[in-house]
This record gives sequence, structure tokens and C-alpha cells, in this order.
Amino acid sequence: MTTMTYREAVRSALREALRNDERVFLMGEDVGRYGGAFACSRGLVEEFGPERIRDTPLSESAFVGAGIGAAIGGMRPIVEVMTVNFSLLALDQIVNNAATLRHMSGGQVSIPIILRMATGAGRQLAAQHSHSFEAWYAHVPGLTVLAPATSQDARGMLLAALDEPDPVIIFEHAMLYPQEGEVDEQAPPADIRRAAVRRAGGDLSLITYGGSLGKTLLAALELAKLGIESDVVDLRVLRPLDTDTILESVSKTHRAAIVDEGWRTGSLAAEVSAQLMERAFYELDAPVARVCSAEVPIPYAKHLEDAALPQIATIVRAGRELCAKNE
Amino acid sequence: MTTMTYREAVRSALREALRNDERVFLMGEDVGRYGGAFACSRGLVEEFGPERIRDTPLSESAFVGAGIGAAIGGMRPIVEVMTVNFSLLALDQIVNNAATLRHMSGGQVSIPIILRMATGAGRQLAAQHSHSFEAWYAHVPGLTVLAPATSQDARGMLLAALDEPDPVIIFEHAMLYPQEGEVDEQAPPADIRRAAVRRAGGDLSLITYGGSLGKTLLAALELAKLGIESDVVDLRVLRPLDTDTILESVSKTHRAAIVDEGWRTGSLAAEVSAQLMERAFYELDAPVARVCSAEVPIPYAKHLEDAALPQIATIVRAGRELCAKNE
Amino acid sequence: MAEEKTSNLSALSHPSAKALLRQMLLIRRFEEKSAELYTVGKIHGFLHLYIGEEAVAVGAMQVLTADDEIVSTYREHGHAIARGIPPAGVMAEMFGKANGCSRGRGGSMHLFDIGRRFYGGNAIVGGGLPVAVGLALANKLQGRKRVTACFFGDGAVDEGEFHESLNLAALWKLPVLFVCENNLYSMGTGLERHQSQTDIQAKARAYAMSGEAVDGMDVLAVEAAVRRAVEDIRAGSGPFLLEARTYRYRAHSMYDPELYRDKAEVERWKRRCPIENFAAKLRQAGGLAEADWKELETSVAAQISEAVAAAEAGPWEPVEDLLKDVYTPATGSARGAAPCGDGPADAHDESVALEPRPSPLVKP
Amino acid sequence: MAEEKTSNLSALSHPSAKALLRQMLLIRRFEEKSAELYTVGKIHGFLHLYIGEEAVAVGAMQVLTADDEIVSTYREHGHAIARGIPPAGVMAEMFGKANGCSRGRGGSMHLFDIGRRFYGGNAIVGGGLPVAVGLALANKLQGRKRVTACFFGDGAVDEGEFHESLNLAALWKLPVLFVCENNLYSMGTGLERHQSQTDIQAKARAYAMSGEAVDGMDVLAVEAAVRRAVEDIRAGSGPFLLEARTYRYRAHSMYDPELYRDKAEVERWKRRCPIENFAAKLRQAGGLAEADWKELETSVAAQISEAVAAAEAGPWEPVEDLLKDVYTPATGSARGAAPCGDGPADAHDESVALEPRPSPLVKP
Ligand SMILES: Cc1ncc(C[n+]2csc(CCOP(=O)(O)OP(=O)(O)O)c2C)c(N)n1
Ligand SMILES: Cc1ncc(C[n+]2csc(CCOP(=O)(O)OP(=O)(O)O)c2C)c(N)n1
Ligand SMILES: [Mg+2]
Ligand SMILES: [Mg+2]
Repeated sequence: MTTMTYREAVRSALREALRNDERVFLMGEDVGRYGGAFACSRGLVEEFGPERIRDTPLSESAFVGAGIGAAIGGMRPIVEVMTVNFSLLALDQIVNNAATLRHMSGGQVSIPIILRMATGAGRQLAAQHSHSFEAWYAHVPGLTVLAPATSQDARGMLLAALDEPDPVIIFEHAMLYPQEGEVDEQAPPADIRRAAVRRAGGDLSLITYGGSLGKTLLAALELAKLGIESDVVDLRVLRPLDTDTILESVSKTHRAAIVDEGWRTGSLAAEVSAQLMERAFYELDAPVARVCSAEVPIPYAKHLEDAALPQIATIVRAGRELCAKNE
Repeated sequence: MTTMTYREAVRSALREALRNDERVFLMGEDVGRYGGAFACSRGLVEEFGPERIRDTPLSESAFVGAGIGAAIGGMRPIVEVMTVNFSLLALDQIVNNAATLRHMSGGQVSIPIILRMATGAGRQLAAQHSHSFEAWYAHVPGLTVLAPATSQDARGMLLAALDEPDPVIIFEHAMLYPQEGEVDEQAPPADIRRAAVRRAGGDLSLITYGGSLGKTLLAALELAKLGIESDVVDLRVLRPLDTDTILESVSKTHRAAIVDEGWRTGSLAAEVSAQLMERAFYELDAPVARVCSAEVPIPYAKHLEDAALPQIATIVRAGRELCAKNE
Repeated sequence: MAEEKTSNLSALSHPSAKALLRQMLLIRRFEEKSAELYTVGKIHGFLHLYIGEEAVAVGAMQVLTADDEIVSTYREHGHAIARGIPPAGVMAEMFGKANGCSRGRGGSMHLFDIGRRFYGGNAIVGGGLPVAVGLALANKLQGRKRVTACFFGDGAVDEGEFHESLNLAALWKLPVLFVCENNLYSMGTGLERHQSQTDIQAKARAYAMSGEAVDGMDVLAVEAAVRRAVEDIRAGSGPFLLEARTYRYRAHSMYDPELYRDKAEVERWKRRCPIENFAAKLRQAGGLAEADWKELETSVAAQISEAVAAAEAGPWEPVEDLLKDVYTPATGSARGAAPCGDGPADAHDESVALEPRPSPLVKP
Repeated sequence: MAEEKTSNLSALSHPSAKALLRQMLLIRRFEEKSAELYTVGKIHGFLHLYIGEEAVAVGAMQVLTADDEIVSTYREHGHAIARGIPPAGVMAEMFGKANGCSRGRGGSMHLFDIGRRFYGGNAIVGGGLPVAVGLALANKLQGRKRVTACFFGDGAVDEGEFHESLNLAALWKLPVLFVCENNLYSMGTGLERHQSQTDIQAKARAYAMSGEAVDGMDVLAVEAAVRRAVEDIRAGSGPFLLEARTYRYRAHSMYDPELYRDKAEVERWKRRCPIENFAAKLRQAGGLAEADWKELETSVAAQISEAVAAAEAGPWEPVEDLLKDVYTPATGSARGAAPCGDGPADAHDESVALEPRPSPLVKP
């Protein structure tokens, strides 16, 4: 076990992948000389050279599409889109080519591309740079969508994604990069089919992912002080959702809140809630709650940004209300 | 009252808007000489000239952005994006400019742009041309999202949208264009805040919108033969959702199914279900059901396309199951 | 406006002149039949005919070897057939049958044959260009000598993807042949009403790329231009933009009432018919007797009848298989798997040699 | 590579030479202060400094009248201040205060002042170009004689939006001045590693548009080039692409360790400092006494102190107003409402005349 930041964990996985498989290459804006907008690839161009750590022009649609073509052509591209905000410019390529060509060709191609992108708010970057579109990607058949929330997962899920024959989108919440965690560099690639229960408690299920896991765990501590013990379910895999793990938790607790940084309407939390409606209705002692972002372009000013996003206090409040109901 | 097709109703609204307000112009691929991919604007370039019925190059991002700029500059652009499939190429402009500039500037601009686009499957156009991304647009604060399902609404909601100071997205399901309906051309602009109950029945709420309304009404007839009387709620406005009308219906029927052509996971139906979870939990006699598209890029072959989409039979089955439960 | 390259070869001196004619005729008759089958409800969805433009696909495919790669658009029957995808596979695809070249999942706009390195019709205008760049990148990174040929229309030139893709290909000196089929219309919008600079090949200069225009109604001129371009590309001088000036005789799709162009204009272009004119040249040079022509028509007709019969007879994909081919079935670790498109040709009957070989339709 | 236009005017012959110097200095000192305030945690988020590039904004704004329109990027303090947005409004914005020019909702990357027709910093690279085209379209359709000036970087040229927007503007002959601030880097990627054709102005030819390069370190050269371009545009000859060759002295943003460029290169460009060199010219010509310079520095420093004080003193937007300004409050029918940007200037103190007037900062 080593302590490393999330950023270092990503880098460790990248380095391992690049060393083990010469078909792997990393491509994206400023991944090379600059070292990556979030420094995930710092030092890699020196080790692997500019052919494999490939700086691209500001052409999200073309370089994502080029990643798709390269994957079809037998490579294992890891494409860094810098942030989910800019991925909108490549969305046509992702939806209409990456996710679709296999089916549309009657199964003739596989497209083993990995798209990594930072996501989320919290750094006062204002509306255009604070999006959370995980729910959109999780909507698209043909994609697998991951959201590692720990250093261990940042490394292990990226390595596991390299074993997938089809496109994988990895969301790295920008607030996580400097966060430290224990990493076992000898561990095999992570399981990318299952959610993880990060904390066990019998009263309430708090279901979350990515950048909200930390806040949710802290909220669970607060709730525990109030006598409410929470399961904290880290979804990890946003498509396909591991509904079994969610159901197992909720069948035990009978109460659930979903914490999701996306805007409330049409959030991933809505999907989880709808699935609980369909598959756990008779288990529920109270309606499933959502703690999401307010319906506003994320403002720059700190106090407004804070107010727009899920916070420990709002999670705690939701948990208390849930446990007050129907008791 | 006149009988006209949905397409004619759109054209009637366009013509009225162009006649009444010289700031209004129509812009998009082939809206002019070609007459519009769906013939909605046929004849308009002859009446209003190529400055106001403006053919654009195949540049979705630029001409949608240009519509945004023109709206800021005092015009009332109606931009036809041809289909939602191609709107992905303009999504950055829609999300990061149209929906965002007002907030980000502290309220200094209003952007009265209307974006019309055809949506949906059913014509064997295969995966890239059969998308339903209404749910994505309904996720974005700053947008108003409409889905007229009748000729009357095709006309009335477009006219009402022209009164909005902010961006409005109008989804026209491609299967509706040839459909005939009664239209009162003297009627005032439609209410674009409320859902409509298209059929009243006490046993079950069938909640739907756009291209699925027809199938749902037919399913309601089938269900009636089985002794199950359904409310059919036509959402009409996808953002902001008129939850009050939905709740009113469900408080009466205590059972609901949502019919939505989007892929099931992350569908608009998920949001409606989550809202019912939150606001009608104690009213429900059975879990809310979703009838959505299968999780597959829509295939070309007719029998496969049919199998992928919500159909009358699948709606009827869902209705029967709902009413069988917990009786 | 740059001068178009025309052919100075005499038709007869071409070693497989009759094969060229045969291919063009096959595409023409195949599409005429398709239009007919569309009106009787055997084919559905969108159907975009290539009629009038056959010289481009046929001329280009002569130069591309089996090792090279093709990316195309929704108007791709001509490219598919000239590439050697059996007409039966194309027809069955349009019938929506499981013996279609995309198992009936794609239809007319999405013909695929990975064994023949035919990476599909793409129905998003401009959507294929980035993919072609990526295929070429994979080739370059793996030291393969393939050329990736990417076909697209004049309308696609307006899309941001054109700009981004050409820059990327030129910047990285990738072996891509960009073939713009300039048929003067983007759907119903004439070139001068959708581009400020109508000399399309000239845009290559904005990427420090070579560009050239060619008479797209002249199969020999196209072949010669593609040959020069492909030689350049193989010699390592990076991508090339070839503008083939051509014309679509039919409507944009089966829904198009053609309000936007004069009948007279269409008639003018029809006098430049790539098939009739090439046949006339051959005849004049004594290389095409009336009997030869009859034989061509007969054998082409027979091939098309067979294709239709195969499509008719083909099975429907079982509806229980609806969700097939969304994800690749698990086969243990994909890491060790053969790169896609390089495994054995699994889609169709003919195996594909990795050695260069002429387009299978050319029977010299 | 096209030759850069340089200035042949002597510094002194310019009627408001000292005002130009003052503006450049104000921007420089304002940003130096901003960097300082960033490190002490008064300013947050992204902060992109324009230091080194001041001649471009200041030169250009001399020519643009109050009636003209500006669209900018996330590196827009220079444009904003040169346009006349009070430094206090900009500083308060970066503090996140309600007296900021975007009420604290936007921050450094999103300065807006609609009264001054300053349509914002845009943080999506290339995102402003289509909007600028649309503003110009509105002007053309309404018969207004305004020019829309759109600033963007060399990196933005790679985006599809550049291509689509230039084509649209040229096709429709819209009054847009595209100003590419080529500072040789797109974040950490040097021009020759992100564009195959590094002569950016030459790309104008792909749109049959006029283009020109200018020495972006020379305020008079920029002013002269913009004047020629704007005259052309006003005369109705359509859009113009002006490439200003310049250099960013500071890091890309406050997070950038600058691993990608040599210190020596930066030092070389610093010798071309637009402020020092212009001041030196003025001094040489006897137009800038040491006392004048001192006065400039003092008054600029005072103005910045005031700005900081105003920002410090400014109120926070109440958190209850979080959801404000997502939608426009209902005011009855919008149909009759005045077009936005043409109503009374409501954002700030100064009202904006619709008659052309020089940039408010120039006090000749
Ligand atoms: C991104 C996108 N926008 C619009 C369309 C609708 N559309 C299909 S074909 C076409 C015209 C394309 O013209 P061109 O590229 O010249 O090809 P051609 O049809 O002439 O072969 C249009 C607008 C589309 N398929 N994709
Ligand atoms: C679409 C998009 N992609 C990536 C980014 C991240 N990014 C911000 S600035 C920048 C470099 C832009 O360079 P250039 O256009 O030359 O402007 P400069 O910063 O040099 O002024 C990048 C890559 C972004 N903001 N938007
Ligand atoms: Mg064309
Ligand atoms: Mg730059």
C-alpha cells in the first residue's frame, strides 16, 4: 500500500498501461509538454515520447473521432477530453460513432477507446466550466461509464477499462485530484461491474458517486452523531448501474437519499430513484430523496456556488427528514 | 376550426409570426428553396424572401450560435436544426451560451431564440437518425422545452414561444408532421406552462408527450375495453414540468405509467417517476411504471425498430400489470 | 477557381477499361433497381442515390488496394459496390435482412464490411472524417502502409469536422486521401449559397496540404488523379484533398421534390454522363462492340436479379436478438485480442489478403 | 508566412499617444494587482493574464465606436478595460461581489457590460465566434452600421467553430472583424504543434475573405490595421480576419508551471514589450517627460486602488437570490419589448449614446 493522490493514481495507471501494451497511447489537449491540465500526465511525454503522449489541437470533435478510428484500427487510445464541459463539442462523435458503430454494422467492429474527463464544480470556475453531465453519458447504450471516487479506483478502474472491448467514459471529479488515498499498486484491475458500500449502517442508504462521496461520508458521520447510521453506497459504475447492490442496501435500510452533483431535474439521481420506485417500492418506508444541484448555471461567487451544490449540511438535513418520516 | 396537418400548423404559425413581427426570421439548413427537410417552410421563401427565410451551410454550431447572437442583437430568430440528431453538434452553443449567458452576465441579456427540431424514431432511419434527446434538454436550467403533440399545439405553442424572452426548444416528433388535426387559427397563443389531460379516466394515469401521445391514447382505448379507464396526461412542457397536473391525476388514479420514446435509463420518464416518488409516494397503490425504448441504438429493420420503441401493446401490458397489482 | 484535371489517356489504352464500364453500369442499374424497390415498399428509410457520380467511386477504387481503408457517407452504394461488397449483401441490407452487410441493423446509410476495410456509411454529415483520421493514425503508429480514403460531399466541407480533421491529418502527416464529391448541392442548397469560397480544393492551403480538382464525370481522370495523390501519400507527404466535380442526377433522397434546381441544369449535366460518355469513347476507339454492351447489360442485370433474390430469400434477424451487438460479448481479456479489422474477415465469404490487391470487381 | 504590417506613424504624431500609453499601463498594472490578489485569496477560479498583449486590445478599441460590439474570451481584462468598463466593475467581479460587472456570477472569465456592447468573456474556446456572427447578422438585418469585433486566440483557430463562423460571415458578407490574438501558444502547445498552417491570416483565403497580419506588440500598427479593416467592413466588403502577432508574458493561468517554453524565449519577447517600447518612442520624440511617466504611474495606481477599494467594499449577492437571472422575469408580452442591448444602458453609470464615439478611456 502506498499513499498517493488521485492524480498520482491516474498517472500510475497510465504509466502501467503504456508500459504493458504498446497499442496504448494517450491523446488530448496539453497532455504532453504541459503535463496535462490537471497534471495527470506530467512526466509521461519524457518517458514515452510525443507519439504516445500526443498533444492535440483544440479540436474536440476531431481528436475524439480520431481516437475512435484509432481504436477501430487496433490501437488502445486513452483520450483525455480535459473536462466534461468541452466534451459537448465531441458528443456527436461519442454518441453517433463510438456508441453506435458496433450495433449499426451488425457487430463488425469493437471500439476499445477510453475517454477520460474531469467533471464537476467547486473551484469557482463559473457556469461554463462547472458542469456535471454524467447522467447524459449514462443514458447512452453502447457506452460504459465509470466514476472512480478514490485513489485506488482511479488507478484500478482505468486499468480495468483497458480490458473492455467497447468505449468507456471515465469521469474524474476535479476536486478529487489532490485528494490522497491508499493505493495497492499490485492489486489487479478493479471490478467495474459493482458498486461499493463504503460505510455500513442500518437506518438509511446514502447513494452517491464521484466527487460527492467525500461529502456524503462526512454527512454520514454527522448523522451518526444524531443516532442515524447510514449505508453509503458508492455507485462507481454509472452505466450499467449496479442496481443489485443498491437494492440490497435499501432492502436493509428501507430509506434512501441519492446525492448527485448534477442539476436535479433529469439527474442521474432521478434514474436511481425511478429504479427504486420500480424495484423496491414495497421495501420503502419513506419516499426516496434526492440531494442535487440547484437549477442554476453554477455561479462564480463562492457563497453562491456553495449554495448551488450538494453540501454536507443539505445531505444531513435530507437524512434527518427521511428518518423522521413514518417512524 | 380548420383541419390541417401538424406540418401545416407549424407553417401557419411561422407565417403568422413572420407577418406580425419583422424581427422574426427563420434560419436553418434547407429551410428556403428546398422548403424544409420536413416541408414545414415550403412556400415561405417566396413570400418572405431569402433574408428572412435563410438557408444556412451545414454548420450547426455556427448557425445556432448565430441565432443566439441575433437574438441578443434584437431579432427573434427561429432556428430550425432539422433534427435532434444534428443538434448534438450545436449543444455547446445551446448549453454554454443560450442557456447560460443571461445568468453569467448577471442578468444583462435575454436571448429570445426559438430552436425547432424534429425528434424521434419510427421511420426506419437507423441509429444515427432516430434519437430522442428531449430529456437532455429538459435537464438544462435556462431553457424552456416544449413538445407539441397536436396540430393545435404545433401552431399555438410556437406562437407562444415567440412571447418568451428566453431560449425555447421545440421538439416536433417526425411522425407527427403528416398527422391531421383541428386547428383554430383565431385562438390566442397556447398556454406553455401547463400539461393537458387528453382523456379522463379514474383507474390509471398514462403520462406521455410528443410522438407517444397517439399510441398512448390508442392504448387507453384498448385498456378501456378491458375495463381500465385511464387519464392520459400530455406533458406538453418538458421544462419546467407541470408537476401539479401530474399530481392531480395521480392523486385520483393512484397508479401511473410514463410512456417516453427515450432510452429507459436516464429518460425523462425517470424524472417524472422520481417526482412522483417525492411528491405522491403516499398516494401510490403501485410503483410507477415506465414504458420506454429498449437500450439499443435504434435498428433499421422494421421489426427490430418496432421492438425497440414503446408500442400500444407494451403500454397496454404495463397498464394491466399496474392495475393488477395490490388490488 | 482551380482548373480541373481531365484525363489525357485514351479510353482504350486502359488495361481494364471494360471492367470500369461494367462497375459503373452495375452501380447505376443497382440503384435504379433500388429506387424501384423503394417505391414498392421493399426498401425503407432514407435512400440516397449516387446516380451520375459513379465515375468517382469506380475511378478511386481502382487505385486503392485491399489493404487500404474506406470511410464513406450515407450516399455510399457506389463506394460499397466498387469496393467489392457483393451487391446481394447491400441489397439484403436495404431489405433489413440478416444477410445484409450490416445484418439489417444499418440500412442504406450504414453499409459496413470490415473484411474489406469498408468502415461504413455515416449519416452524420462530416461524421466520418475524424474516424478516417484515426484509422490513418493507427496505421501510422503501427507502421502499416495503408491509405485511408475518406469520401464526403461539398456540404460536409461546411462542418467544423472538416476543418478539424484536415488540420489534424496535415499536422500529423497522416496517410489520408480526402475525396470531396462536389456535386454542387448540399441537399437543396447550391454551393455558392453554402460556401463563401467555392473552389473547394483551394481550402487545402489553409492546412498546408496539397489539393487538386478533377473532372468527376471522367473515370479515367479520377483514377489518374487518385493514383497521383495516393502515390504522394504513400511516399510520406501527408494527406491530400481531392475535389471531384460531379453531379447528382436524382433527387437528394426519395423525399426531395427538387424545387431548388432547374431541369435544364440537370439535363446539361446528363449530357456528361460518366457511363454514356465512357462507353462512347470506347466505342469510338473500337473497344466496345454492340454485342459487348449487350453482354454487359445482361450480366449486370443477372447480377442484380441474383442480389434481389438473395435479399428476398434472406432471413430476418430474430426479434429476441434485438439487444445484440450493443456491447462486445465477453471473451476474457480484450488486451490480448487481435485488433479489430485485422482479424480474419468474418463478415462475408471472401477472405481478404493483407497484400495489396486490386478492387475485386475489376476483372482485367 | 505573410509579412506583418508594422506602423510607420511616429508615436508622437498620434493625437492621443499618451492616452494609449495610459490604457496599456492601466491594464498592465491592473493585472499585476489581480495576480497579487489571487495569491492572497481575494480572487479565485481561473485568472488568465493578458500581460504582454495590451497593444492589441488598446490599439483595436481606438477604432471601435461605442456603437460597435465586442465579443471576447476568458483572457479579456484588457479588452474590457480598453473598452471602458470601469476597473472597479471588473475587480469587483473577480471578487465575486454584486457590484461586479456581471454581479459576481461570472468572475474573471465572464466580464459583461451590455451598455458598452461588451458581450462577454467566453470560456469555451471558439464559443464566442458564432455569437459574434449572429450579432453582426442582427445588425445587417436591421440596417445598423455597427461592426462586431470578435477576439480569440490562435488555439481557437483549431476549433470547428472558427471554420463555420468565418464561412458564415463571409457567405453573408457580415460586418465582423475577427481578431486572432496569436500569442504562439494554445495553453502549452506551440503553434507549430497545433496547426499545420501557421500563417493564420492566410486561412482567410479559404473563405474568400480578406486577411492580414500585424505586429501585435505595436499599438500604432494595430490601430492602423484595425482602422483599415474596419473601413473595409463599413464599406460593405464583408468580414475581415486580422492576425495580431503577440506574446503572453505570464503563465497561461495561475495553475501553469510553464514547462513548455524556454525562459529565453520569454525574455526575447519581453524586449518587445508594447508598453516600454511605446514609452521609449514617445520619450525619444520628446513627448514623454519623466514627470509625465510618473504622473501616469501615479494616476493609474490611484485608479487601481480605487477599484480594489470598491471591490472590497462591494456587497455580496444575497444567497436567497441564487436562482435569480436564470430566466427573464415576466413583464407581459416580450414581443413588444425593446431588443436587448438597445434599451437604456442599465448595467452601469455611463449611458451609451448610439452615435459613434471614441472609446471612453481615450482622453485626447
Ligand atoms: C450533421 C448533419 N446535418 C444535417 C444532415 C441532413 N443532411 C443529410 S445529407 C445533407 C446534405 C449533404 O450534402 P453533401 O455533403 O454535399 O453530400 P451529398 O448529399 O450532396 O452527397 C444534409 C443537410 C445530416 N445528415 N447531418
Ligand atoms: C473548447 C475548449 N477546449 C479546451 C479549453 C481549455 N483551454 C482554455 S484556454 C486554452 C488555450 C486556448 O489558447 P488560445 O486560443 O491560443 O488563447 P490564449 O489562451 O493563448 O489567449 C485551452 C485549451 C476550453 N476552455 N475550451
Ligand atoms: Mg453535395
Ligand atoms: Mg494563444
